Amino acid sequence: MVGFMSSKSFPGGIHPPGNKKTTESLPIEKCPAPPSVVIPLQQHIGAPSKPIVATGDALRIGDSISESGGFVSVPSHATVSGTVSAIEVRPHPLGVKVLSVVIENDGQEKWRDDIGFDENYRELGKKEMINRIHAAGLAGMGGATFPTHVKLSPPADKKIDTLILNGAECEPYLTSDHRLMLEEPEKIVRGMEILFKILGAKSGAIGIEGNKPDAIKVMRQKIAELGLPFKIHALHVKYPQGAEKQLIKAITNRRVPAGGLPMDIGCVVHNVGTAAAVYDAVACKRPLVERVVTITGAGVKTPKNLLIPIGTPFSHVFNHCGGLTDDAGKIIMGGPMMGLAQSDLAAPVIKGTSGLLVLNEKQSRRKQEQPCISCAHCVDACPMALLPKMLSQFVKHERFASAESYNILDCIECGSCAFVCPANINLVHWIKYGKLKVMQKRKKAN
Amino acid sequence: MDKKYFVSSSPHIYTQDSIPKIMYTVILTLVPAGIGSVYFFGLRTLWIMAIAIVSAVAAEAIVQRMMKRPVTVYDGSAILTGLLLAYNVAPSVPLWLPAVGSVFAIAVGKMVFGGLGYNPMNPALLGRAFLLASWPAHMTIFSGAVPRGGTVSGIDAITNATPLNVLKAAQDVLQHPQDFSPAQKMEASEAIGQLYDSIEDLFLGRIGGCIGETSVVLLLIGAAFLMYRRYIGWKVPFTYVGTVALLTWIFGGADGLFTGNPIFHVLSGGLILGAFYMATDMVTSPVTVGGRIYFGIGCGVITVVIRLYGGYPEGVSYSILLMNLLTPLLDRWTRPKVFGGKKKA
Amino acid sequence: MSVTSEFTKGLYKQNPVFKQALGLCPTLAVSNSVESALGMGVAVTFVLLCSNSIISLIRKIVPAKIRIPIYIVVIATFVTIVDLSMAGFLPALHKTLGIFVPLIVVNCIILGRAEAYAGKNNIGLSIIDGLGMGIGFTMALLLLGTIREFMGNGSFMGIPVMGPAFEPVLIMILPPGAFLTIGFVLGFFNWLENKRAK
Amino acid sequence: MDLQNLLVISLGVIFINNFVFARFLGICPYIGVSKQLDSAIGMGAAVTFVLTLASTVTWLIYTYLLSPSPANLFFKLFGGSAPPDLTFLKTIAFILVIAALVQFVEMVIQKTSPALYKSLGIYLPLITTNCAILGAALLNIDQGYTFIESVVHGISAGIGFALALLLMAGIREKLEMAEVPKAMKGIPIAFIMAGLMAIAFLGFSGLKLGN
Amino acid sequence: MRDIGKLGGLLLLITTIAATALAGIYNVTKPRIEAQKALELDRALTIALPAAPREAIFPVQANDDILYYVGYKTPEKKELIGYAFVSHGPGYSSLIETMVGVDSLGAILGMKVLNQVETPGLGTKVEETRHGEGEPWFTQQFLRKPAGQLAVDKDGGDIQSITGATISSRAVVKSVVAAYEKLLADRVKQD
Repeated sequence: MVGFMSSKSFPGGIHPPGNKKTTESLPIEKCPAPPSVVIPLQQHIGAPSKPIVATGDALRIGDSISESGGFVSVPSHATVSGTVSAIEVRPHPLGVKVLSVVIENDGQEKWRDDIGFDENYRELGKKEMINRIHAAGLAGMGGATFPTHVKLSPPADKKIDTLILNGAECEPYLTSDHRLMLEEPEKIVRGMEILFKILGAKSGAIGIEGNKPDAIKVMRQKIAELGLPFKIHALHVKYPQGAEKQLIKAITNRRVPAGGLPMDIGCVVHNVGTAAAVYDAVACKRPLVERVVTITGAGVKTPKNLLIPIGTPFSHVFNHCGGLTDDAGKIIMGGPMMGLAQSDLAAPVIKGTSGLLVLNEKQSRRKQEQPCISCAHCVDACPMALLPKMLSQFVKHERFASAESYNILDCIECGSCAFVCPANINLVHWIKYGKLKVMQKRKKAN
Repeated sequence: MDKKYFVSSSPHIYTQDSIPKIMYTVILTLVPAGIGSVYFFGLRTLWIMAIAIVSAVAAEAIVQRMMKRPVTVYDGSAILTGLLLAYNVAPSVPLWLPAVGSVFAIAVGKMVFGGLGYNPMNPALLGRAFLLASWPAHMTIFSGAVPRGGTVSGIDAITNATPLNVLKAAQDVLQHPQDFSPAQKMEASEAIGQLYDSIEDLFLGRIGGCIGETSVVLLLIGAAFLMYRRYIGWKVPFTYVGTVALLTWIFGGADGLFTGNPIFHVLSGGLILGAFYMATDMVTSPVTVGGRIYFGIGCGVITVVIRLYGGYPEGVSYSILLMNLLTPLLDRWTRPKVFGGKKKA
Repeated sequence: MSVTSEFTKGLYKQNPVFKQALGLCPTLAVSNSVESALGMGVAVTFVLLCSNSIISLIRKIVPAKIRIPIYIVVIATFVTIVDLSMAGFLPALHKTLGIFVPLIVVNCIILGRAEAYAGKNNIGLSIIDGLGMGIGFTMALLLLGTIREFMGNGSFMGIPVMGPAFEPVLIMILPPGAFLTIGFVLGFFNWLENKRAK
Repeated sequence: MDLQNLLVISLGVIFINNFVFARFLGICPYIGVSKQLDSAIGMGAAVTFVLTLASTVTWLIYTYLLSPSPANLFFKLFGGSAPPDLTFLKTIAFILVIAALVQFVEMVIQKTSPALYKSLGIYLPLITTNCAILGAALLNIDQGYTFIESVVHGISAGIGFALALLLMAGIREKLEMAEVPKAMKGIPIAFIMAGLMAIAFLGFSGLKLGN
Repeated sequence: MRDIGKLGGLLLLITTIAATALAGIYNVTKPRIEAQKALELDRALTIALPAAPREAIFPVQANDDILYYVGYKTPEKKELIGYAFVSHGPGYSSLIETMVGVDSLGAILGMKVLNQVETPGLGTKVEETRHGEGEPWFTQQFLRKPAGQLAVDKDGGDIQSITGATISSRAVVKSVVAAYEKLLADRVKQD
């Protein structure tokens, strides 16, 4: 099942404990909508969207509440039916306050009328398909939240030959993609078929880590059943197998050049969740109003995989999971390796929320930082072949030029180095700071 | 929202490893060789180890106090330095010698540079080189170690000259035939023959030498565990030992090229101790993959040069110290190419 | 600018070895015994005195462009005088100091004083400056020489002072001992300075 | 020509009697210009170059002008009678030659290769008072080296110096980021490091290069 | 350009003054230096051949090189006492030079180390005089031993080598043996 290191893997990487057992066999449940949702107008990378509703407006599920603020931008939609009670800045998972539309739920669950299965969706033109994807407000659901339609419109000189679906889900604890593959394989594969057509790719592959044999089996069967030319790759279980560049390397053995994009070497990668949403968007004209989120960790009383309306505050989600334990210490949106620690439970689930992880106090405490002993574990772990030890030291001593020449900007912030560091140095923290400084310097120079 | 939650940047989970854990694991894996030395050389070795460790720890604590920095002797690094220093002296040294060596190793080899992690060279080996330069007589004589009542092993002869000393003397005779009588030459050839037949003794440690370096088998047991725990990699020790084997095979023989005895050279002296426990010292060896390989090869080349042509019978400690000096440059010159290579403009 | 301060500045405040890090090669090379340290110190002081006075005398007739070569010639002359006299009258010391006697020529203290002081001041002051610097240099050498000979040989000026039980720290009279000693002595002076600054 | 002999001289002065670690020559630039690797490379190259030139020229001057040997050019001038012994002038002659040489090299490099001048030029004036240069010239005479031996000795001494400088620069760049006690920062720690390096270089002592 | 000529001339003038001054000093010190050298030789020869007065020791030369010295009881070359020769061998870090005197049968009469730069505290012990003793102990043990058959204890001989400095000890012994053999060969040629 598990592929050979050379063909189905990448250099570097680590093996953190998976901790997926808790939720991997729990079917996706629907989370009841909260009394009110808070929908931030910035849930994606790029320009924020602009509100098109006003306080007091009545909305149905799926109604647009904002329009794109530029090419790299997507609209947002109402995720409950009810009335707009406020348009104001509200807490956002990124830790900043962002302009959001607050909708009071009337409990009617009324949908927009024009949503429904379109039998002829496969005959649609490329352009119309992309339009529907854009209109549905799709942004990458793996966590990076890059607007999906942008990735589907490569410049003319970039020929895309390979489409890759990312089902690796290498972050520990998270099982949302895993459950989705088990429960909605048809949506995913059909969605992939749409993406494949739009891109005009020659080959398509789905990468799934070898620790999810059931998902690999189900997806294989579904592809065979639908008679599609896609391949399933069982990947080496290693973090960060799901990072874009590493995934491409494992599946195609091509390497994205430093500072480059997958399209530079003819590849496009989408998350499996995005593929399912693409199907909904194109075949049913259904906008992205809910997503699967894994709620797990020692600090959650009843861990679950939930289908949650976007905009649902974290506190509501946790209440539905039996609440948090008394020793809950840290709340993280996303996985433990790259997720963001949350200080305010009023922040809502957004399009990129793949999980909510609650660690207990013991797990949350950082151990005291000790001097670096040059053990080089970080160097061995770095999937980008950087020298995190040196980068962090350069940044600490404000030698940003050295850090730049040691390729600090190529860091993907996967956290592998900080995970393995026996001296408990938060290498990623230093490197992130260094990247910021280097970018500022570059901006100034321009 | 009355409860405050921890907020920090990612990642949020960490390895179970820690610096003390690494240090104490290394110390633990050195215990078999220590027990072996007590068996082979007598209880005196235990005293030497204890004195070296206590002096190292005390020196670190005192210097940290003087520098008004937190005292961190519990991380185990000073204990390890002391233990390795003890392993690198002869069983017959006066008891004040390891104490002085440990103090030098910690104070000058490590603390003046800022303590753990900042020392450019291996402190224990620096301590040894300091002792060797300061009191060569004590450091190069391997006799008189037999305590009253003999050793547990009951072997007395082994406390005499180390195999490499014998080899050096014998080869000296053979390389200058005009200066010696036929009887002396015969004797030298026989001595070399005997050495080459004593591979089993070398492997077990029934030979003269420094406290912790003699028993290859006990050292390898510990090293295997460290490799299993990934506290030491294969690159440095294997390239080091491999280079020594290859070069001694080519140049080590008295009858021309390719007549050397690599097995003898690999098993004798401090090579195994040095290659697995000191060349692999994290602080002072390169961090890059290429750097580690060159480091191992460099150690091997210098060791062989000193053993075959140098003023000392053994070159392991000097070779590692010299390569320590090269570590920053190796790291610089073997920087890995970023994943995917630079984008073409 | 009092005469006393011109003299004493070389002893500590501007000590050529400890404060200006000049003339390090001979400092390291001949400080393994008090005797050779003293010999070198006196030789350098002599050259410094002579070159400072001559250069101060001729400072007004020397064109700026060929100032340095002329200084070098003057210095080299006195160095050769020391070299020859030492070989004639103190052959044992001459042998111990070896090439470091002719190398006084490139001792940066001497050219440094010529450039920085004697070329700009009158002969009286230049002599005082040379004397101060020379004595400062000699004191530095003696300090290092005393430490190194005491620890490395258990003696002072060749006379054993530690008794037969003492096992000397040989490394102190070997090259590494020179570097380590001056490193720690410089560190000690820095520490004193920092303390005083507080 | 005895290649082995040249090898012995060369390796001897690089590793065993390294100018910095065993002979204490060129300590000022060694401590002064070893803070950064780039400048260490420049200084190392400049010193090696001048050392080679100076060894060559001073040997020729000593043998053909100063020493009263039959090779002396004055031998013929004086009609076969013994030329005067001018060896007592060697210090003054050597230092002037070296000073002139450094000036000359500086001018030539400046005219022919501005790029090289940019990287080496700033180190050249410092070299006149680098005792390694005069030291090598004097050692060549003291040890009675032949012409070829002197040249090899000069080059190798330069290589040995450059090696010591490079190693030191690599380490000092790293030490910049170490928590060295305040009083020891800078020159003191550089000396301690040099001492430890000299200890490591003791490993080469007694190396039998020839027979 | 005239400037350069002027400056060059001035420099030349100063150099000439300096050289002249030095020549004067040289002429003053030259006899002293030579006397010192002679004195050193005298001392060494007296130690090597204690029974021969200095004026009864004569060099044996080939061309300009002194091969060895012959010592008699009186300056009239009566009663041969023995020969003195300089031996040198590579030690640990330098060439070790010794002056050795032997009688006509090859037994060592006296010995003095002339030059060595061995490791301080180790190899330098070849000329160390222990506290309270008048003579260097290392060379003292050579006395009355046959110069042709010397060897250090480690090589089965009876010269006790210096602890930690076997190479230096061996270098002295071997150089003496070699130099003695050269002397013998030359004697044979002459007789």
